[in-house]
Amino acid sequence: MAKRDTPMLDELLKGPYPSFVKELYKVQERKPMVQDLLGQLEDSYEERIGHWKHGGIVGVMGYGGGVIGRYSDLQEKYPAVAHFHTMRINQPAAWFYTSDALRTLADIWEKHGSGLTNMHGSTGDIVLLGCKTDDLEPCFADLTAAGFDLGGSGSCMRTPSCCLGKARCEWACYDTMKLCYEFTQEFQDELHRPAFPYKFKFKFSGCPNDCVASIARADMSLIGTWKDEIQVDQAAVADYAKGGMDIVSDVVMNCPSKCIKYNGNGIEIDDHECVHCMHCINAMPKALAPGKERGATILLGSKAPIMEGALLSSVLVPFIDLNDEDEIEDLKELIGNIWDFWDEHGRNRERVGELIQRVGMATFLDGIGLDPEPEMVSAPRDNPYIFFQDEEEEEDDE
Amino acid sequence: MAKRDTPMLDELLKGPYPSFVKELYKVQERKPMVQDLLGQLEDSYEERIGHWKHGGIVGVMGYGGGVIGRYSDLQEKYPAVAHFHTMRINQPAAWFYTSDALRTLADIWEKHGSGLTNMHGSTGDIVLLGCKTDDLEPCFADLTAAGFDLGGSGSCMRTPSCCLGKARCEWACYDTMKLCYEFTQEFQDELHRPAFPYKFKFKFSGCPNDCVASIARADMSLIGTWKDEIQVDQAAVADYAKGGMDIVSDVVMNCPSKCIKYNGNGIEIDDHECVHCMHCINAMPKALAPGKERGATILLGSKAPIMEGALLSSVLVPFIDLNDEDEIEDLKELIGNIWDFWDEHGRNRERVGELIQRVGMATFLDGIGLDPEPEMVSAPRDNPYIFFQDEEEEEDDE
Amino acid sequence: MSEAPAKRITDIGPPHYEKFLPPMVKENYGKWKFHEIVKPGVMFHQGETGDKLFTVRAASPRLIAVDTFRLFADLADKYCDGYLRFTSRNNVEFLLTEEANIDPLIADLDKEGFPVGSIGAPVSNIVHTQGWVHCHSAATDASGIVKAVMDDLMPYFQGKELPAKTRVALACCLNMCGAVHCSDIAILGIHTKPPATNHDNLAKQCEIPTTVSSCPTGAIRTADVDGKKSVEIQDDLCMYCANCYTVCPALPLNNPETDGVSIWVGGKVSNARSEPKFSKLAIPFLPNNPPRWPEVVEAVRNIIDVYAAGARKYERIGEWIERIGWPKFFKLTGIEFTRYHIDDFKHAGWTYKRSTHLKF
Amino acid sequence: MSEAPAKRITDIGPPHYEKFLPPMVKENYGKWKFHEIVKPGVMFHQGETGDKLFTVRAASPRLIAVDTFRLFADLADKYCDGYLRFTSRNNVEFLLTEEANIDPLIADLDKEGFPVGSIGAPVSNIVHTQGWVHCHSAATDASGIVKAVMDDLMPYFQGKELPAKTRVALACCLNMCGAVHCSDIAILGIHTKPPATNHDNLAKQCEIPTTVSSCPTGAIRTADVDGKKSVEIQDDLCMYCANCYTVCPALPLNNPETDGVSIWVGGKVSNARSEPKFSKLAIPFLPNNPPRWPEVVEAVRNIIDVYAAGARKYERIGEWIERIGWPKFFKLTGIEFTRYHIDDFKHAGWTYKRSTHLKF
Ligand code: SRM
Ligand code: SRM
Ligand code: SRM
Ligand code: SRM
Ligand code: SF4
Ligand code: SF4
Ligand code: SF4
Ligand code: SF4
Ligand code: SF4
Ligand code: SF4
Ligand code: SF4
Ligand code: SF4
Repeated sequence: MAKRDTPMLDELLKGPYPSFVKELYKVQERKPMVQDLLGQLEDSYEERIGHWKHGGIVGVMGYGGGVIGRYSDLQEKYPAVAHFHTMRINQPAAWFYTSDALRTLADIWEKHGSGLTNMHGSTGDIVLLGCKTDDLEPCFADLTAAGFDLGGSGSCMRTPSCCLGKARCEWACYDTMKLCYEFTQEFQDELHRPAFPYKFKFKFSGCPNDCVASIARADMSLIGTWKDEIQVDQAAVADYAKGGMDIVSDVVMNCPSKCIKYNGNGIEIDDHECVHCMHCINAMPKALAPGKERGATILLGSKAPIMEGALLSSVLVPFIDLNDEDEIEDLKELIGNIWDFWDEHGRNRERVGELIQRVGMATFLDGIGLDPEPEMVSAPRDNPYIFFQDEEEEEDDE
Repeated sequence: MAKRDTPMLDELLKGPYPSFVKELYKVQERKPMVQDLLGQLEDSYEERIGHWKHGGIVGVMGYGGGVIGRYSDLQEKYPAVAHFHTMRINQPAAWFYTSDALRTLADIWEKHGSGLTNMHGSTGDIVLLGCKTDDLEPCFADLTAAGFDLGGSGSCMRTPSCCLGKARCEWACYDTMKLCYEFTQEFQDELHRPAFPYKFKFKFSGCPNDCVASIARADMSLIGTWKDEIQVDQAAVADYAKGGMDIVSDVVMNCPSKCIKYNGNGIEIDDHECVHCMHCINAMPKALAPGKERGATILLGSKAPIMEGALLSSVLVPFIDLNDEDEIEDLKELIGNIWDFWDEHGRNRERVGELIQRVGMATFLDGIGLDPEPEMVSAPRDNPYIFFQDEEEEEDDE
Repeated sequence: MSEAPAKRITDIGPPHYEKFLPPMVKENYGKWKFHEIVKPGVMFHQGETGDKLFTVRAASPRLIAVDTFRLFADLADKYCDGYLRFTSRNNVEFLLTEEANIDPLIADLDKEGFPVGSIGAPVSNIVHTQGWVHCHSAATDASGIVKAVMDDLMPYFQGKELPAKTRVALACCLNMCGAVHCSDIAILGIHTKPPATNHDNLAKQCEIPTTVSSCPTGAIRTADVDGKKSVEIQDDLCMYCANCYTVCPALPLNNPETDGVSIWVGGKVSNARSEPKFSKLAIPFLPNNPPRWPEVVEAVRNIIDVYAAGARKYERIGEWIERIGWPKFFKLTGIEFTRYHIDDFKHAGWTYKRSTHLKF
Repeated sequence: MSEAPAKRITDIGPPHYEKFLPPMVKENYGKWKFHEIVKPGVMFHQGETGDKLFTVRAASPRLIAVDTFRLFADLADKYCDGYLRFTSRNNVEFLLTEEANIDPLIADLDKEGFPVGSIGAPVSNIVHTQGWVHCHSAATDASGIVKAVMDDLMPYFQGKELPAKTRVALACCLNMCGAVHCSDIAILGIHTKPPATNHDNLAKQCEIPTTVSSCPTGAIRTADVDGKKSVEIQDDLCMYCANCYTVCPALPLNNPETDGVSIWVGGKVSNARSEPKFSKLAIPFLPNNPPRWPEVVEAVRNIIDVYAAGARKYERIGEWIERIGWPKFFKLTGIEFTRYHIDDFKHAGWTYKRSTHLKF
């Protein structure tokens, strides 16, 4: 039993949705940490205020991140949560597991921590919730022995994540899982040893539906797309119509670039006008599919609002064939250039997106060695405040 | 003849469009000023640089504006344009004249100035181009004797202007000319004696077509609109169709809120969804007309780019019945409040639109005593940086 | 940090995903032809070969105990050769090759309190954050509100119709770890008063220049208080962003009376139809009212009800509002439009209505 | 200022407009039913009573001599009882009640070099400013370019078809007196180098603090030069806006080599169909090449030709570009997209492409 009654939390045992309080109850009898967590949380509910504080840096040897230090400000009342750190464990790509893998993780976390987890954290990690400082290193040893490693925290490359892509989705325009895994391995050092001005996140989505929200939540968003014609199976279109679908109002009218015609017989798409929004394909998955010349658009810079307001990623490379090893190498080089420029010019706690806003996209492009393209902007400037370069500078750019 | 050859300017005598050089030639024989103007301008054409400078303040007694002082920087070469000031004369509403009025102006300007004018300046004034300092006062005396007065310049209310509205347009939703005249008279003091932080322009357009570009060029834009149903003459609609108009592609497809249906027989408008853009009415002037409950939307703040970038006016009062004297009085009071707030909080050379950007629309609304309305924004804020007021402040606002 | 073991393994990265893929997935990798939603919570993907992979998706509170790992593992062994995954919205998915196993699996999941849904349904799990369970800067709890709201939205999780996907997210402070800034409905914990200042500890706990420069509005300046080096906050410049608190624990913002929840609407992430959009402010402040935050539950439900009644098929909340216009959104939902809705941050001017395109 | 006369009349405002309205206008004031365009340059408005008022609109260079006042007055007397007006784009309009007078009036106007057009035609007069004729801060001339461009666009002024109204405007410096910021095609004089500094005169001619604070980018700071109080301009921060020159004549910007013309496209003012829009940068720099600025004439014509070939009926240039996308605009016109096109001013972030909605 918890040290104190938890009448407010117990209210949250009710109702059809799975209850996190029930999860706490599952372990509390064998975990004093969780008893104290329940107690402190009930206090929070009563008082309507949190009781955590951050404090000294904690972690495992040789790593600069992966652990979030957390301490109770009610240590005397709830000593078992005096330390209550989280460990971020790098998830397998697209969060696939076997039952064995899950049981292994359960065993390790039963042994070293609170037995509570987040499956998963918002960045994608397996979050092991509640560990004492002394348990961090042994827990880490058991995890690595089992083939798991820490994820990111602090000013480093953060744990990349991806949609399941080709593993179970017919729309994946490149191999998200492979690339996510490859990048994670390639940049292990950047992940574990914070050396950037601030965090840097990668998210890989196989198509413009963007099922890992990369355009809103990743410093670099790699979103699959295609260049050629949408693949159309007219017989299947006819089946949809027969099945009662109102193709005009459901599909034609919703096309943002008004480039679909439907004449009752077949569907006709003006692919040069298509903006690759996915809607028609989403609506008729059996009849339509992305084209065959597939790749991705690379976008840069999204983040949460602190401190200059939230950003969405914006187009950096309109189209890249991520199914081609050479182009992937080029991309890695570009990433290197971006990190170099950011290292040199970024302020402390300045994300890449904010850096671009501050120095200007054109200067940033010069710095990373990319040519400006009209696809990078929704419209050219509307103000006349152009900084003209000297002719020498211009030549330098070439 | 001009003092020097003007081969470059003479090139501009050619071609079908009326030539300003020809206008200069019309007077140059009797006006040494214009001979020197031609000379100096030819120099500018050769050297690709202007030769004017501004200098000491000039004007007429008791007025703080209406004259733009201008001096040649080639005074020795072109002494006749050593002084070459312009006088801004307040135009009659919507630029209507009789032949007599034009001749009167011509006589006065022949007598006192260069004989050159702009009909009209971009703000709307009659611009008398090229006057010596000593001629300003006598010219002013003759003008006022003939019923004309100066317009604005400097940090004052500038000469208001308006579209011709009810005088010749079936779409005028309020009497632009009457209101423009009334406001000009009411605010004579604000027009002639600069006492504002910067300039303030009024422009009156009778409908959303905005034929005086008020939304882009006036600190206060008064744009006619209507509240009830668009008036439809179905017989005339049928005539358009018979006449060969493709009503679906010309009208229905161009309606920004997609609220028009056309069934081959008649046209049907969902007026609650209509955003009063005018397109359908523009396209079928004989069949459609604005509704009968007419008035205007008041917008605030547009200006050219210096220095924080150009602004368009934005909605301040979504709808006001400018055909109702009481509401006009309320509006004048509101304008007084705006000027008061601007006087108190505006920086030197800060237009009202920039002031709003700086202090925030909500603070501005508090200051002028208007309640916030959702029509004032295209969307609510997307950043979480809300300045919450104390409860007392909130009560103050009520 | 404790002693490291003799032979430390480091920098191995995550396990390779191939180890965890079901054989049918490996065979059909990159060769799926189409998918079909069988019923809420269940879909199958068909490969070029004709193979069918069934997915059953169940709700999860995200905060789960290791006991639940074992439960999921057992169910996966029982019904699908031990293969399962989690989704980007923290649901759990079982990957079946035998159609016959679907219903028994669902029955077991139901029994254990993990109802099936989300696939093909308009509402999925609420992406959320730590709240009072683990974060120091939370202005509200996360898991508690999520539980209360999801209890109420359960019919939509289980397939009751809405015009389109309706993504709800929660973040317990402006850091927005849940990245709620692009959600159909976002629940955001906010502070509404400037931080307190512990002048006694400040110089010890914090680096003063870093603290001063952390403030986006320049509200913080150095000050000597009773002879101690400290900082002073100009209340009228503070917008309670907690950026200072993140770098300086001696500036606590948490306050039981004035912390609470704001509601944001109309964001989206996907590129489907319209471009991605930020969420916009709907309700500036609702009180923290644990354990079930009835005001928040009611506010979310109200928005969804009005949306359900008015939107066209495929229209996300933001798309619907853009069609009808924000004034109508406020009218239909009965939400009050206040001074707080009008942007006054950096790009405020862009949000003003710069046309006469109004509906009356 | 000179001595004032004994009895000075002041503050009388403009003459009352009623004095200048034709009788038919007074009778039909507010009672017009519809209008019809008879041919380019000619329309009639019909009142509820059946009255018909014919308008004949002629081109004007705006800069006109009093001789032309007399000419217009004579024509007005001859054909329409002395009633005429000017338009908001500086054309002149004759207001006729007799249909029979239309063609003779047109013939006289043609003879005098004021061709009829604009009404019902896509291109009207170019709204413009002073240029080298009268302004000190002009980076280019106004009237000369206008004449050259209009000579070239004359067919469109006289009725040759384009998809929609195409408003061209010109301003000779960033002050944009012609308010070119919302025009279909805008021709804008620009400087491309920081001002020179006359250290000798500066302190005499200018107030130094005002000068320093006039700079939007903070490029100006006080400096002592050879013992004289003056200012120093940091070249890399200067964007040549001339704001400092406006308050301080000792900072001249005009420069024959580096002053020139930029071209902007896609703005509009009317609320018809789409909301008003700002013009966007098309061509950052073209040289000043008097007397006929062939590069400018060619650039404007090229844009119009491509627009004419590609736009749908009723589509203004900005509406057309938004439909086809800016990348295509650059491709079709052959205009080079450069680093200068990418906004780097205050709200630059809003102009970045924040979606994957791209055409290939
Ligand atoms: C655990 C997690 C929330 C969760 O419950 O899932 C989390 C938790 C914290 N985030 Fe976060 N962030 C988490 C994902 C995110 C995301 C979402 C994402 O990655 O997709 C974002 C928004 C996207 C972005 O990166 O902008 C996010 C934006 C922030 C920010 C604001 C950063 C900014 O530039 O605006 C901060 C503030 C900071 O860095 O100081 C922050 C800071 C924090 C800190 C470290 C605050 C602190 O100093 O204690 C939180 C630790 C809480 C704790 O008790 O463990 N967290 N954080 C997520 C990481 C789990 C994982 O590794 O999988
Ligand atoms: C004469 C005129 C241009 C023309 O050829 O038509 C004009 C001419 C000047 N304008 Fe203007 N502006 C004229 C209409 C405008 C307009 C258009 C309008 O009013 O619709 C604008 C844009 C709208 C606006 O108000 O923002 C305009 C925006 C400016 C600005 C920028 C103001 C700003 O806040 O961004 C300046 C700079 C300043 O005020 O210092 C300016 C300054 C000037 C000065 C006074 C510059 C100077 O210090 O010498 C110019 C005097 C030139 C001269 O030689 O007479 N002028 N000016 C227009 C006035 C004639 C009239 O009274 O009818
Ligand atoms: C499993 C998952 C990816 C993963 O690797 O984990 C996934 C899987 C699928 N998504 Fe997704 N999406 C998943 C998160 C997302 C997200 C991210 C998010 O919600 O944070 C988005 C962006 C949401 C947004 O815009 O805010 C997303 C936007 C879509 C869309 C576009 C919907 C729209 O109209 O805007 C589609 C297409 C559709 O639904 O027709 C889609 C379609 C699909 C399909 C049908 C793709 C396919 O052919 O297999 C998958 C099943 C759909 C379903 O759940 O009904 N998926 N999908 C994620 C399941 C999350 C969950 O548990 O609910
Ligand atoms: C005479 C004038 C008003 C005045 O008081 O002087 C005027 C008069 C008329 N305008 Fe205008 N407009 C006049 C300047 C404008 C302006 C301002 C400008 O160009 O600087 C605009 C805004 C332009 C813009 O958006 O950039 C303007 C946008 C319109 C529109 C909307 C066009 C559109 O589709 O965007 C219409 C409707 C139409 O053309 O169908 C319109 C329609 C009309 C009508 C048909 C109204 C009527 O029923 O009488 C008038 C004759 C049109 C014609 O010229 O073909 N008028 N009109 C102005 C003539 C200027 C000139 O000499 O060319
Ligand atoms: S982002 Fe596209 S490819 Fe990836 S899971 Fe979603 S729909 Fe499939
Ligand atoms: S993908 Fe989108 S833009 Fe392209 S045709 Fe389909 S609906 Fe239209
Ligand atoms: S603004 Fe409207 S009312 Fe005024 S002239 Fe133009 S079309 Fe007519
Ligand atoms: S005025 Fe505009 S919005 Fe209204 S019905 Fe006509 S076209 Fe549609
Ligand atoms: S949103 Fe704020 S309070 Fe919640 S986990 Fe993230 S940093 Fe902590
Ligand atoms: S909460 Fe934010 S705005 Fe307030 S003082 Fe701290 S950093 Fe500045
Ligand atoms: S645009 Fe500039 S140069 Fe031209 S008249 Fe106006 S202030 Fe003078
Ligand atoms: S021209 Fe403009 S940017 Fe350059 S120094 Fe002068 S005021 Fe500053």
